[in-house]
Amino acid sequence: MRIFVNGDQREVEAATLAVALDALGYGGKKIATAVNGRFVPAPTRQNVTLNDGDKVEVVAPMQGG
Amino acid sequence: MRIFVNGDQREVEAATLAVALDALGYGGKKIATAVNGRFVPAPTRQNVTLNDGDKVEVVAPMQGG
Amino acid sequence: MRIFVNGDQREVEAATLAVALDALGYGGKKIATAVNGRFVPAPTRQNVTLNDGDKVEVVAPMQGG
Amino acid sequence: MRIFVNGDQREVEAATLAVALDALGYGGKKIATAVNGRFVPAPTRQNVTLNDGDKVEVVAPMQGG
Amino acid sequence: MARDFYGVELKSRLLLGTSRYPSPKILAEAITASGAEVVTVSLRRESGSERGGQTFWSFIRGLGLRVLPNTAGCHTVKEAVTTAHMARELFDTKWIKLEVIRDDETLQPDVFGLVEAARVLAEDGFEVFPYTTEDLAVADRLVEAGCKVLMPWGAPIGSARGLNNVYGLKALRAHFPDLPLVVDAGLGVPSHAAASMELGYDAVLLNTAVAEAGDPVAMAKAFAMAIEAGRMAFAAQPLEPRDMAQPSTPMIGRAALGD
Amino acid sequence: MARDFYGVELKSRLLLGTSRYPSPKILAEAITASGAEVVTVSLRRESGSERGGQTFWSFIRGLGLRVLPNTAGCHTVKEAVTTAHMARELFDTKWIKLEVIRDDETLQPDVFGLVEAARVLAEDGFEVFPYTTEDLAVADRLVEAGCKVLMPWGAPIGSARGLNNVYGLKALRAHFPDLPLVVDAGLGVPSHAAASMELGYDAVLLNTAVAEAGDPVAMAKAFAMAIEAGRMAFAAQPLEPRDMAQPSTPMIGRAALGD
Amino acid sequence: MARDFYGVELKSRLLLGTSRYPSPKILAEAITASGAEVVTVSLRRESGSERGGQTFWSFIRGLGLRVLPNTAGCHTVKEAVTTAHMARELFDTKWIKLEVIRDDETLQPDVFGLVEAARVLAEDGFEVFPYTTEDLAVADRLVEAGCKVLMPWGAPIGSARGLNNVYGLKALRAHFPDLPLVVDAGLGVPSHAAASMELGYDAVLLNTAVAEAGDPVAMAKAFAMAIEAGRMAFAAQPLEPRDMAQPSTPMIGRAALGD
Amino acid sequence: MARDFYGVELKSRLLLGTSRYPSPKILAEAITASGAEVVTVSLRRESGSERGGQTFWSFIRGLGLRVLPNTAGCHTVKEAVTTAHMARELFDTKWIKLEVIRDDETLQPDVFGLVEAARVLAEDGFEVFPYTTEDLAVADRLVEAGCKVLMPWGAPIGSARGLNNVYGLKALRAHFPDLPLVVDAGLGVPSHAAASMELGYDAVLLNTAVAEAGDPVAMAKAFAMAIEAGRMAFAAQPLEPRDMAQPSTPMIGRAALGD
Repeated sequence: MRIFVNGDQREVEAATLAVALDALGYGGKKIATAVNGRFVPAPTRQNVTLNDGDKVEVVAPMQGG
Repeated sequence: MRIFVNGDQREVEAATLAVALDALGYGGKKIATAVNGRFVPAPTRQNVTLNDGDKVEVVAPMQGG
Repeated sequence: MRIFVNGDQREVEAATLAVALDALGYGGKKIATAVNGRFVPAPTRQNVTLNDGDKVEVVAPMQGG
Repeated sequence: MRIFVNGDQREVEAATLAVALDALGYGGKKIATAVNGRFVPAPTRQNVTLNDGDKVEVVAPMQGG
Repeated sequence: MARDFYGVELKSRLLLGTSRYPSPKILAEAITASGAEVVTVSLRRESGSERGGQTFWSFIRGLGLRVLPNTAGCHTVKEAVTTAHMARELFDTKWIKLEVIRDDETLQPDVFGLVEAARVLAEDGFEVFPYTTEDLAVADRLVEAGCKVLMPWGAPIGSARGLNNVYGLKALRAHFPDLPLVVDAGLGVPSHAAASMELGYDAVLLNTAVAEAGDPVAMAKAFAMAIEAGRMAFAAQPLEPRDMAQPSTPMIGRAALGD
Repeated sequence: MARDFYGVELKSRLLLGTSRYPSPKILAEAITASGAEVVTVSLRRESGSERGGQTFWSFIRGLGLRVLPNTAGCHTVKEAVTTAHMARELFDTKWIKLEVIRDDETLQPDVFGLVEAARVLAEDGFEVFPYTTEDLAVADRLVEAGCKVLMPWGAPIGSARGLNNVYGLKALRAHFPDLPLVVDAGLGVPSHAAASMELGYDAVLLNTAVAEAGDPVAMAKAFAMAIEAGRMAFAAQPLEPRDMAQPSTPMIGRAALGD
Repeated sequence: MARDFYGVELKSRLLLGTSRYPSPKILAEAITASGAEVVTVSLRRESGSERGGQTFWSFIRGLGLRVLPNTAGCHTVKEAVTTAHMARELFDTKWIKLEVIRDDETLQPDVFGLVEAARVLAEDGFEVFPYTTEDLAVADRLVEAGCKVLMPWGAPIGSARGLNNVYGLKALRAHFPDLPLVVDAGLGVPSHAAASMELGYDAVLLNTAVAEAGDPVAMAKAFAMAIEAGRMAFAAQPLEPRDMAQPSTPMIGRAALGD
Repeated sequence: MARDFYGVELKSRLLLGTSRYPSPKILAEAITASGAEVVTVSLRRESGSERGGQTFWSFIRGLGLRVLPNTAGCHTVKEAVTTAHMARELFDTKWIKLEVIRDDETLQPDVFGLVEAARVLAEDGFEVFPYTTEDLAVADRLVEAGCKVLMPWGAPIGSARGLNNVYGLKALRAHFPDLPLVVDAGLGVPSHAAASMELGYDAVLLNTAVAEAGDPVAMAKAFAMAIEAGRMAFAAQPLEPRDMAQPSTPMIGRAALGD
């Protein structure tokens, strides 16, 4: 299935966001996630099933003013 | 029936706003009216029946900045 | 002889400024002096003979900005 | 004889400033003059004899702020 | 580039308030002296026995000028909207100077109520002149709501302080190059008005600075001239300020008179 | 309270420089537009073959205006005095705009040379218009030296910055309530000129701001209006600025339209 | 009268941004030099292969300071709210510096989106630090929405202009005598920060002025001192400015040395 | 680049006046809090029976600080010179803060008397600290007269107005890049002092702003910090102000959370 991760098209098998994130190399990283513009808390990721065309945002800490 | 005209309690017989305004001496004057905070156009005044406790505002032109 | 000390008329016998200052109670005080608008250094006071009507200024340290 | 007119060296025969000015083409022009930094009024020009090395300034009206 | 106020082209760039003058006579003379084509007016309660409003009405009618009624003193959208409707009927104009005030100490616009009231009135056919701040985001929403003129404050009403935030007013002008912008309120002297026009503003709305001057008629004339001057200067491309001096009288050809 | 410049009463409060205009034609039009009754002029070296000075002279004569020659570019008392004498003969006037400059970067007055030159010239029958700073102690000495007019700078010549030290200019006006005071140099836009007049100054002397504007003729007119406006406002007793707002539209008699 | 930021009392009145420093080392030294107890942070996309965010996270954790995440770059309520939620999870704090931007040229707050987002977030348990303007009506609504701190801008972010509207900032302080108020953004030099504190503000939030100075570490220290100085001065009741002079050295007892 | 005041290098850039404090105790504490290494003092008439001067003298001696006597209140060269001589003998120092005042309302320097007195005193071996204006031509002459330090005013003594002519003070600093320059008089709050240092000035001389504050000791400390902050900032190369905004938080890598 095709999804968008941070704007890039990616092919994933994953049924859930949690699995997809592992597959994408986010395992154990300090990140936060949103799907289609809606926040998905870490504990909930395993319950969120992805659908074709979903927009996934994965963000990490950065400098800010 | 008791109504409030520009904040003062007045006793009127009048059934309609139009009649009440005449009774109150507004006949032929350049005024605009509101009842209970809602604008009442001149033509409509004769159709507006007043009820006890109604708040009538009668305004005229004045200086402004 | 009549002189003016800081604007006040004073009667002094003194021949020199040094003697006059002692007579006026300035003995051993931290002061500086001028006669008729001209500075008189401490060592010179004994050489300065006063004349009737001389204007003597005696100043001491004070707060300043 | 060599003089300086507005900074340029010029060779003049003239005995007086007046004659020199004519020779230099200033005849009838609206000008004012100074010799060696000193103002020379028009009427006086004929009485001013020039000496070798004299600095003559000849000025005319111009725009100003 | 004369600006168009809801289809009306005004020759005069001064809009004048009618309040707080020593006398009606002085008011009339001040209006004439100002050359204003638009005067602001308001509404007030009147009893059946009073005649004040009627007198003022004939006075205004007599001027033959365009009137811009305001909603002064309104603190809520409902008050402002009802007042606007009463004004439209009384003065027979779609124009309304929309004031929704939050704070009685600064008389500053309540930009939330202002935008909402502007939308309601614009949809109802009013031509809204909103008294607002220099806030760009608010301005965008007023334009979306249907306003084709904006009237940012210079300073709080009646404060005579001039332009409190020149930078903000410049940014607003730059953001809306083609929208009619009027500096409304807070000016005290003609140089404030000239400076507003030099920023590229299209007009100035005044009241207290004229009405409460020692000589309101002369002050009205003075503001009119300063506004025209500032506008003319804006169009004539003024010099940019520079840090160092430059001689106005050229240095070449100077006589050498030193020793 | 029109002020008297060495016995001359001027209707116009704008004195205009003649330098740096795009063309003589534009200069002429700008002078007309400005309504100036006094124009400043200067002197320069001319060779026997050149005609520039003669042409300019006829041009100026043609204007039929009063001329105020300057001593621009002079750095010493001697230069200034000799230049003043040459100017008096050439332009046939006792008036002299006295400039003694110290620093070519700021073109600021050398107040020491200025006072000395003013004394020499005043004793010699000149009517001196000193280009000075806002310094009160210098001003006192210029007056003692015989100056009956003072011309403090607004900002460095040609900088278009406006009034660098409003406080100092106010203090100078307060110190000399009855002396003709002219803001000379540094202004950029009409609001600067209006502000000068609102401080109670009697006139403004301009050059670069007009001559180097995109449209010098329009700018001349704009300054003229702003100066008149500022003067009129000063006489009409403007409002004092206040910190808090005050409604222009009275609050009494407001309709109660809330719930 | 130390102010309480959502129950937290800060000794330091400087909140420091972490962006745009020449190097992490200089950032770390600048934070130390500033004495800040709170640093602002943000979020950005990271791919599975990148480590930047992780590195920065350990860096921040290492500081042992309180973090204030921002919603920089958000233009809508939805973006801001989602970003706030992600930040709360990532940084494990209820604090959020709420930015909803309207215009990318001035980066000025969209006060409408700001108030709505503030309400949503406050109801959801966030402790909101809204980046706002000096507008009183907006401030009232932010407080109604649940904000217990306000952060008005001094000038546009990164402009280094200082306080564009001192009058407006004064009015805001007077309107909310007891609310923690932080000047956020637009300052360039320590005197700007000191002036903010002298107006009675409780703290200052800085980033660019420190990060992009020639020597960010020294500049961080300089701002820290100026902020403390300004605060101390505010508490010590400064002199009111007066128009006339007053001798510091008493005149009585002066020697008479003239003739 | 610590500056050298006649061969003396001062760590503290604050010179403090000793006048107008509520009590000697508060004066002593304020001096300590300020960290000043130099205090200004003066002279006054004393009768044979009075002890005030002696007490103050022991007090000053006790401080172990360098004293800078002034010639406050002198209106003529002769008064100033005689006062300087008395001060040199009394305080046993060649340093003299030279004041020659023209006008008692503005207490502004009489630049003519000042330059003459400076020349006389410098030739007589004094090390002169002239209280002057920002005038470049006067400054040149003071330097020619032998002054190796200049002390231009910020505003009239005791006015607490801050820097009346920032442009002039900048020009003076630019004209004398290597001369020790001290802003003397007229400051009211620490941000004024920080701004002076940010202009590149070397030190600040204060009295009234500290002595007449509600809490002079705290105010002395506040000024000391602000001065150090401003100096540090000057050396750390601050950002130039810009007109437009620039995001502190980088825009790249922003999450896309909109629809």
